Amino acid sequence: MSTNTALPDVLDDSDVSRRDRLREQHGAKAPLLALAGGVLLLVSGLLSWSYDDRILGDISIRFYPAGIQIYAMVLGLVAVVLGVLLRRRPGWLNPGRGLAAVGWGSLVFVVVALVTIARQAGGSININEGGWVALVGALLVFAAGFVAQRFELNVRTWPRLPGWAEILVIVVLMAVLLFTTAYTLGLDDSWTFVCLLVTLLSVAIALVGSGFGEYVGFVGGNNRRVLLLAAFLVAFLFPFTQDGSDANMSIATQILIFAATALGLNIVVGLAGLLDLGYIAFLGTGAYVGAMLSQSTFATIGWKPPFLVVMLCGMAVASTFGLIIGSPTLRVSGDYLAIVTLGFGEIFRLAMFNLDGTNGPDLTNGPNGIPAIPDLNFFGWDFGKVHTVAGIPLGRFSNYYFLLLLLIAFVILVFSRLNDSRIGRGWVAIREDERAAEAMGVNVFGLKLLAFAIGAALAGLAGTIKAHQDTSVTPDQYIFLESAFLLAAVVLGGMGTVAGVLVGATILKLLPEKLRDAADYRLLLFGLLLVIMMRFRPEGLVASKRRQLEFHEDDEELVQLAQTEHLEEAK
Amino acid sequence: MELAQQLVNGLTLGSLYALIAVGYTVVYGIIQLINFAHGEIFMVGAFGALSTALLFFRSYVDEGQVLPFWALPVLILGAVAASVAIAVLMERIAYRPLRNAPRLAPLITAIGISVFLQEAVRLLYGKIPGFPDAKQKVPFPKIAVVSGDAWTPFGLTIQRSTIFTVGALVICAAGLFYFVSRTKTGRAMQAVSQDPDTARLMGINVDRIIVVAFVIGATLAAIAGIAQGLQVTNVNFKMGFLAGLKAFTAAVLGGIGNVWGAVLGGLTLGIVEALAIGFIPGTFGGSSWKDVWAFAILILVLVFRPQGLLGAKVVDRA
Amino acid sequence: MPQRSVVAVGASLLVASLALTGCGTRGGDDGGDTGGGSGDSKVAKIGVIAPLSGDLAALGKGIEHSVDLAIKQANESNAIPGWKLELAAEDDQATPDVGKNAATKLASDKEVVGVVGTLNSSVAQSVQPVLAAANITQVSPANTNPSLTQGADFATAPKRAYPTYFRTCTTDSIQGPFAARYLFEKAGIKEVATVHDKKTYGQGLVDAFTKEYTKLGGKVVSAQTINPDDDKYDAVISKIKPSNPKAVYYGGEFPQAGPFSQQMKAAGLNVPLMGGDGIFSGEYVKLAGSTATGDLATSVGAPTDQLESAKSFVSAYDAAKYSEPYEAYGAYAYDAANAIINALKTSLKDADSAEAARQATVQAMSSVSFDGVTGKVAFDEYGDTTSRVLTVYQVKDGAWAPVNTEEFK
Amino acid sequence: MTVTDPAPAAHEIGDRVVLEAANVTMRFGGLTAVGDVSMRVHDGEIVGLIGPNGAGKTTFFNCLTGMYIPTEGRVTLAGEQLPPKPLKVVRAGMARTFQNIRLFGNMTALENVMVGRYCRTSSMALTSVLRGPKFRREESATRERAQELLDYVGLGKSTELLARNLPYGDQRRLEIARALATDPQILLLDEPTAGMNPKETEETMHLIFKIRDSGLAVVVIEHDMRFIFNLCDRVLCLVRGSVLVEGTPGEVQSDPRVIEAYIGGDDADEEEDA
Amino acid sequence: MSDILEVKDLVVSYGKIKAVKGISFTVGEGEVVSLIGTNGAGKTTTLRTISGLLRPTSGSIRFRGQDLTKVAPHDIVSLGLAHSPEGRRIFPKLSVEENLMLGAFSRKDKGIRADLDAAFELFPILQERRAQPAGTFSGGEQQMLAMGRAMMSKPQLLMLDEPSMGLSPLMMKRIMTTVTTLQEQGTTILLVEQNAQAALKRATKGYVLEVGTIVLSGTGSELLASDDVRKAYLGED
Repeated sequence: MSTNTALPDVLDDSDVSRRDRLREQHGAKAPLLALAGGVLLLVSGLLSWSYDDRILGDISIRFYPAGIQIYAMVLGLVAVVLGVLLRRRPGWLNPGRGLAAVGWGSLVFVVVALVTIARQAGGSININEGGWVALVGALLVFAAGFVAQRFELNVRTWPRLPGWAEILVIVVLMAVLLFTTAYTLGLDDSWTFVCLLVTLLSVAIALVGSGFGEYVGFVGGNNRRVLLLAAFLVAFLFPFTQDGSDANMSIATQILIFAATALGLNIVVGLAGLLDLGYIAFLGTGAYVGAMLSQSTFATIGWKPPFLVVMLCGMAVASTFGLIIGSPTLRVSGDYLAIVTLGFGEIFRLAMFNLDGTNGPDLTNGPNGIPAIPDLNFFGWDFGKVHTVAGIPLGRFSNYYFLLLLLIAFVILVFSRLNDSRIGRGWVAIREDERAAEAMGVNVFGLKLLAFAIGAALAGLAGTIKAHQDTSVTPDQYIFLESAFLLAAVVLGGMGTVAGVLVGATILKLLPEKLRDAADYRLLLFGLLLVIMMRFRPEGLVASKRRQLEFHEDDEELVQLAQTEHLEEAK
Repeated sequence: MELAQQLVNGLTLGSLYALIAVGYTVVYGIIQLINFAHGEIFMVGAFGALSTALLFFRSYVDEGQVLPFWALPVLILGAVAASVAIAVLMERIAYRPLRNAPRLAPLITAIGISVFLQEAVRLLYGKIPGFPDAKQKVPFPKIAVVSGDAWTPFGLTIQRSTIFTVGALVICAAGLFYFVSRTKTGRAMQAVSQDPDTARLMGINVDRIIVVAFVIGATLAAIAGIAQGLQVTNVNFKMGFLAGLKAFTAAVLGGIGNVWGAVLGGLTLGIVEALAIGFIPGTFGGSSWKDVWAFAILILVLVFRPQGLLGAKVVDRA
Repeated sequence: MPQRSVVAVGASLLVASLALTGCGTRGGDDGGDTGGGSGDSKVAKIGVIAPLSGDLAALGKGIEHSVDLAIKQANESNAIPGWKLELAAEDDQATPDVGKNAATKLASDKEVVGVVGTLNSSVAQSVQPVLAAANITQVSPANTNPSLTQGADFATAPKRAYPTYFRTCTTDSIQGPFAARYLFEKAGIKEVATVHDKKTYGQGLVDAFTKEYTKLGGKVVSAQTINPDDDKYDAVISKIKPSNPKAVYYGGEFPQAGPFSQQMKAAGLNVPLMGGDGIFSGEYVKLAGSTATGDLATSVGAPTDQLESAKSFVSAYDAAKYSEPYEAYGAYAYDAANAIINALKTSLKDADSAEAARQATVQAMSSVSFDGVTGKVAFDEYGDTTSRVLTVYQVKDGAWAPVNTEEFK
Repeated sequence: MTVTDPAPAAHEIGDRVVLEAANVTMRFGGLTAVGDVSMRVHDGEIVGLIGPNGAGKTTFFNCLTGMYIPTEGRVTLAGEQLPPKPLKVVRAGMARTFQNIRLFGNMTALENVMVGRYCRTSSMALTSVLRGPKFRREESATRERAQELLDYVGLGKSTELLARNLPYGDQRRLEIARALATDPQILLLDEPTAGMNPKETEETMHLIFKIRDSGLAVVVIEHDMRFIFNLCDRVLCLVRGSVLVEGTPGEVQSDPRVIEAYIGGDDADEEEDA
Repeated sequence: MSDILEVKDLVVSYGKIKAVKGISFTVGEGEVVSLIGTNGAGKTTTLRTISGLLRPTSGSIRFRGQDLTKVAPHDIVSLGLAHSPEGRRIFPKLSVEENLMLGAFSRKDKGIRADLDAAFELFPILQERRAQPAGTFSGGEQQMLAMGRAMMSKPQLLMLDEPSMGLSPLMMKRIMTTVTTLQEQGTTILLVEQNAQAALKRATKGYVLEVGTIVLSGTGSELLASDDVRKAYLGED
């Protein structure tokens, strides 16, 4: 008989992968590689990339960086900074992971840029020295990222700055965000846009991966209100960066409406776990209510109340529909619920399509919809007119943008406060285990209905504004694909989170607008994107803590802690 | 008389739904996956048949002639090959890695695949040399015996394509019945649907059985694709969406996971639609409301019988 | 650190050498980019809003190319001295939302003075207010919904909806009655069934047709609708067949009409199908197959190969070697662009900038009048075309052949 | 044969009948899962339910907790007839745990217990969004009470761990804490020690005693004879849906009918298996 | 006695969490080997890894000298290794006979009928109800079916995971008696049990698992006599 002593060998890793060995052997060279690559990228920004001055902006000139030359320099700068940091090995950063992101990003960026130049100018002969220098730089940074060693983050050593400094960090960050957004949206050329996107994405991943992100989160956590305020201030200031142009504002308003609706859906899907495939119908309900009660000469109802009343009506009607659709959930669950909601969504669209007087009462003008909905007018502030504030003209869509900003603030408030309350806990409990929730005294039926009603009300509210903003309402705006897009926004961004849904909605609405060169292929790419996302990051871009744990069993530290305790108890 | 006529119409429509619905139900029964992209498998089947006709019967097609009857089995083979290939690829590349993912992930993937396949056919089909542009409807060739003038026994109009569709359903259903209940693989399928892990312990290759399920679904969908092509004399890249949606509805109506439920659900749905067009009086009748009635029936059935007409207990994986 | 100094030396050498080889300043937006030519000319843009991707891209591309052709010809002939015209095409994906974005983008571009578009009436509804707010002239080659020009109560109390909106195509309220008269008077058919797809175009067509047809004394024996998403029309055909119509009047477009005709005849209902310009397309004949022979369609204007102006358009279009054909609405788009160009001849003459000329362009539109590809181009007080020449075509030997051209009164 | 340890410390069994099941019958189609079962539970009393598999113990449990509506008979809690809805049953003061643990796996231990407080709190959507003083008071009271209960069952340190990452025994205890959060008068435990080692089983026994001593009535289903006979004041043995024997642990374990139908023959060879 | 199964340094992880942390044990021809331990000790994980349902992070599993770690689960069955899973897991909608025949799925020889009769002989109640859907059975009957089904593959090694779980004491005894019977008929058995007493009494060899590690091993009677075992697993002070 033998007794083995059991030691919790949690850190013992007998299977070191080849990559780990590589890192051990060559890790020391990473800082140098990064520095060299970074400097090359910086230099490349000063060089000419192309003989042709019509490609990707104008990048044929030396010592006067523009467009993608600047992006290359930004990437180079980040690589240099991370390289220096890697050498110093601060405990509160993990520059290795950051370098990996910058490496990948630079490589993709340079390759996209060079291929574009070659393709548009007709051959790689048109690439100037800058492009090649950048390619070498990117390869070096990539190699650096590949071999750089990773460190464990030690969050406790984060330097705690004085309050004003932390606020300054937030303000600077937000200013950068504002500038970048304005700049990004100002781009017209699809491929420059792609290059910028790659740059931004890799810089963002680098910052998050190397621990800056967590640091910002930490600072933000210390100053929650400031962060929120700053975020809204940035959003508020955005129209002022547009110099009177309404083109981007038009897209921005659509993003906001889409995001507000998606947040409503997030209550139903993300919190209560009820899969709704017909959600666009609630936005449609709101829009139709808004249209029918508007001043439009096509409106089918004589009553024309002030807009505040219309908003309330939109919410009320939508949430009533929500209750009607929600009530079968008492009996139907899981995948069956999905098809019921899908059915209701189709019924809504078909009903709007048909209620034109020939098939049923005349409510919606059928497929023609209700056009010519006039602009809103709040106490003399005509949303259709250009108003000049601080010397900057703000057009029609800017006006709606401000209104929608209020709307989304309201939606976020409702979402996050409900999430963190008795109601929210009830929803999550239902999502986790409906029967157990019921047995614990959670009013399952009531809460499910509430989720549908509140989600629908928020979408309905957004709809009433959408009707005026779009100036017309037609049934073909509310097809199943739109519901799928909403669901995709929620899932791509990250279920159950606010930030995720905002990101998801922005991506889904912005990309097709900016990638007009690939317009015909945008749905194809969208389909592919969905498949790839689900394969590699099913929890979405911004995962809520809870969801992340659900998708990837990463809770190692805690579990080990628990197991060790358990082991001790058993002894 | 009109009732009988509309019943015939409903039966035709229903048989088509049923053929597609079986694919949803078989796959769901095994891995509880709503394969939203199954409608596209049906569409690919139709295009597979069209491609076969273009490749092997080019001269007939170009001159607008009717294909000989013996072309039918060749077209069926072509359609099945295309559908099965896409279905198996889809399972292998997109679904298999998600086998243990939460429910929403495969659903979103399925929507993604659905959009992708539609767009791929729309954009790329015409780029294949010799094939027509598929951005709009493409005429489907006619085949002797199963295309042509309708039969009119007792004043009824029965299209030849109707006979093909209903006949295909009967043959496929009988074959499926024999396969599931009499063969070893069929029994293994039942085992996998009840408990995949334990089925593995019995020596059943679960991955293979799942592929078999996709193959069965794709085969029936491909035949449905031909039936649709014969009935409406054209195919288009969007045809899978609505048909798929209806077939999925039919599968749920019958009780998803149950093969006979899918057949029953499909027939019910088809007949409800036809009767709604023909017999609901007043302004809420006619073809513009038929889909509303179809969905309304579905919701009613689910509210009073949540597991569908023939379904077993609801599997709730929410 | 030897390595570091090597890098430093290398980098400085590189920088120094480049400093010698290349230097210069980045040109601004207004400098030398135009690549020579008439450097002093001002630019005015004509926009296009049409579906350049998606299902209807073929039609949209046809519109875009036709407008491009008109602009090129105007520039070549130096139609507006001192000004160079440019094309600014935007995709609306046949979706109101996207169309609105496109319109906003064009409206923000100070050089845009006029827009040709849209294809779809539903998109027009969301584009109209945006362009109207910016005083940009909009000429649609394809919108047929009467309410776009004459307001919600177009039948009873017509009222101009947007002063900036015009169109070169006729409305449903002319095509429908024209078809009704042909069927009743020329073809001698007294009993028809009507079918439409409930869309703005189809329903409008059938409504106008029915009104005229019953006024003439004809009988509509069955009135049905189909769902444009459907592929199969058995049930609807079963409802029509017992009423024994002598023809079927179809309001809608060829993707549904073709299969409808085919299925109708397969089910033993062997009567001609008639439709509007929505089915006047080669695709219709392909989809309807051999049994389509005898089917009828109306279309606006005289047949293109009978008009001198049309012939030159066709040959110029072919010569320009566009990748897509001009399709159903190319000719109207060409006329629409020329209408704007004609108006610009007046409005741009003394204008300082394109933006300043917007209002004047809108005003000049009302006096535009010239012989276009589709007939005489001029606009009435609502912005509708004054041209009322229409043609009936019939399928013969697998192609459309004109049978009757007439002015509608 | 006897497996009873020395009797636990004497305690008071109240006079009040907390739970009474009268002639409860439950049929599924033709199958009678529970037939005419009656049971009374007093304040501070622990009643055990034993019986072979398929004897209807869990079905009976579900009848008590409102998951099933009994075909015949009625269940009263403190004199009030129970409405057959789990929600209302919980409100009336009955809480339960599950045979196969059903925690909210992706919520923390604390959140799990806070869900248990759901039926004793009242803030609704509007108040949750407005966050008045009343809401804040209720929220912090809920949090405090939940933490208190976690401490009570010995999980005070695991507050922020996700429930599914807790060790098995802790999950069972968390389920009990969650049930206690509903302020029950009676606690129903379905196989609370399944899968536990003897040490954990014993800890659970002491936890149940502690709960009993605070005045609650407890009903336990178990297969572990040692556990049940040591724990309970009274034991019901169900066989084929009806009560075979009811009595003190001593009476039940020596009843020949129970031995024959459930515990098994007294042959020495197999004795120690139980 | 030659070793039919040899597990060496087996590590199994769920994601990054190690459930089994490097255990080694052997099963000899004709033996009954018991793995005991509490829930979460890694017993079931070990069995599932042996039968291929889980893939080990490292370590080796040799069955008659052949490494199983790269063999697909359905092929492992035909090598002669049967696994009756925890919770019985019979196919509820299939009849008893169909369940048993699925047990013989991987076999292609002619002896299946005879083995079916042998299973019925071992559990006569199954023969009585051969056409009934298995889902209508009680726990004990299902356990018999599960064991019978596992025997249908004619295994050289039978792995039983918690056969007594959730069973009444009476039924538990019956099942345990069957284990003895099977051993006497010459089947090698790897038995995973929480009921340490019953499992160790029949075991030729036993291993005690705690949190993924083997902490004790020895013959069944040695372990039964061990103070540690008596304290921790038999509830004796």
